[in-house]
Amino acid sequence: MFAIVDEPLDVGAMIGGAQRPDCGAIATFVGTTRIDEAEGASVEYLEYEAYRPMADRKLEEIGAEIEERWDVGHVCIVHRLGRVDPGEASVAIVVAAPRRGAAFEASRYAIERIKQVVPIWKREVWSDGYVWVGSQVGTRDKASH
Amino acid sequence: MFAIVDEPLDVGAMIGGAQRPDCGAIATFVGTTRIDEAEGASVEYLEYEAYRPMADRKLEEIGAEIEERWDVGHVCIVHRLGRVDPGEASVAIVVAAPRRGAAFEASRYAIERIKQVVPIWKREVWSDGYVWVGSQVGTRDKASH
Amino acid sequence: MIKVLLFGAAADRAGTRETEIQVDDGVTLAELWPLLAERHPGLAPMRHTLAFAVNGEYARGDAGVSSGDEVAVLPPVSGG
Amino acid sequence: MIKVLLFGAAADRAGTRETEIQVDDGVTLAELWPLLAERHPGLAPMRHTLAFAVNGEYARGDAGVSSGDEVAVLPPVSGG
Repeated sequence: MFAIVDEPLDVGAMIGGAQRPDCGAIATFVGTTRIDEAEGASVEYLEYEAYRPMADRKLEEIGAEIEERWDVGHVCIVHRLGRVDPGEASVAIVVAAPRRGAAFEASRYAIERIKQVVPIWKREVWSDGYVWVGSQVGTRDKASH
Repeated sequence: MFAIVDEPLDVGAMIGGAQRPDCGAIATFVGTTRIDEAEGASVEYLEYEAYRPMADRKLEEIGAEIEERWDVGHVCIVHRLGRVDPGEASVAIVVAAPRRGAAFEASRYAIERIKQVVPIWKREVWSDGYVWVGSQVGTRDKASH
Repeated sequence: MIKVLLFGAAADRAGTRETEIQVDDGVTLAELWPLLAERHPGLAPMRHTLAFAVNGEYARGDAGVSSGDEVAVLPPVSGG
Repeated sequence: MIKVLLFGAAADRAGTRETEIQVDDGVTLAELWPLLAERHPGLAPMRHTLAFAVNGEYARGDAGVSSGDEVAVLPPVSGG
């Protein structure tokens, strides 16, 4: 239910695995690589790395936090590492719950927590260099802003 | 992008169709048949009917409302009619947006609006009779509550 | 002649999904209702829960209907 | 001997993903830092942005580390 993988994500299969007769709602969030553009340059792909197994454990902790806070039947979070091309999914969160309010809130909570506590980092590889997101460290001129 | 169908929903394909290089987030909501239980009886399946083509048009209007209110790249809503068994999907909403806040808000808005304005009705078929949800009309003793 | 479509619980209580009513042109939905409720008495207790559409768009009781129009009797929607 | 792992921008600025530092038992993370920054001067300007983990759990500067521990240098996370 919580995994860090090197392959493309199969979100359809994750949703299939969340369909349960005791739940009426499945909220899903998928983060995808967006081509950002600035001053004639653009993002060509993202590259993710993780500190494992701490990252795996933090995903599980987020799952436990969700089960404490909301009435949910199923939580599945998968994060991809390595190169993720434009439009491809880097993270997928699937929450099934008896009622939709809990499913929506929990899926949103999951992505916000991932961005706070899970030791995963992404590098934007631009046409004119790269930048580590959040650190502004890299080889682009703009990275030193 | 907006459809009312008689077959099972392929949510994976809907999400695949929403992956775009100008969007970084896809929020999805799937409504599924939940087995409710009360006084020794339980829901066996749901059955949906629609007033078409008004229902198709209302789905499209919800899509237009979303595009007015949020910065989104893709909105797809599919509702199934007929019998929907426990765990199966009756409705799927997929919203891709450059940023996740808009995707989450718009997908939530879509399901709330569907429940307000789209002329679709569901009948819960219980082990001891049926009830039209929202009207409390049916053949169950509890339906007259 | 006005075509009247009934859905969900309304079709259930009326015992039919479709009927036709002869009216004078310019009659309102509010004026149409008693004719329908008289023909299908099971509908009468649902009145306060129902919405109506004329030619596929929600309409209020003061909306006029004319021969050839399609009126839909809509119980509280419950999609999703 | 303490194993130090570096990630993301920190690995980039240090020019390595892993190093080892000899310390006295009971030294704190805050005391470990100057040794690391001296060895990898590119890290120094990142100090205020970094978090640390000891044996896979977030730890503050006053956390003690001992021989055999694994310290991770964590730039602001950016998953998702």
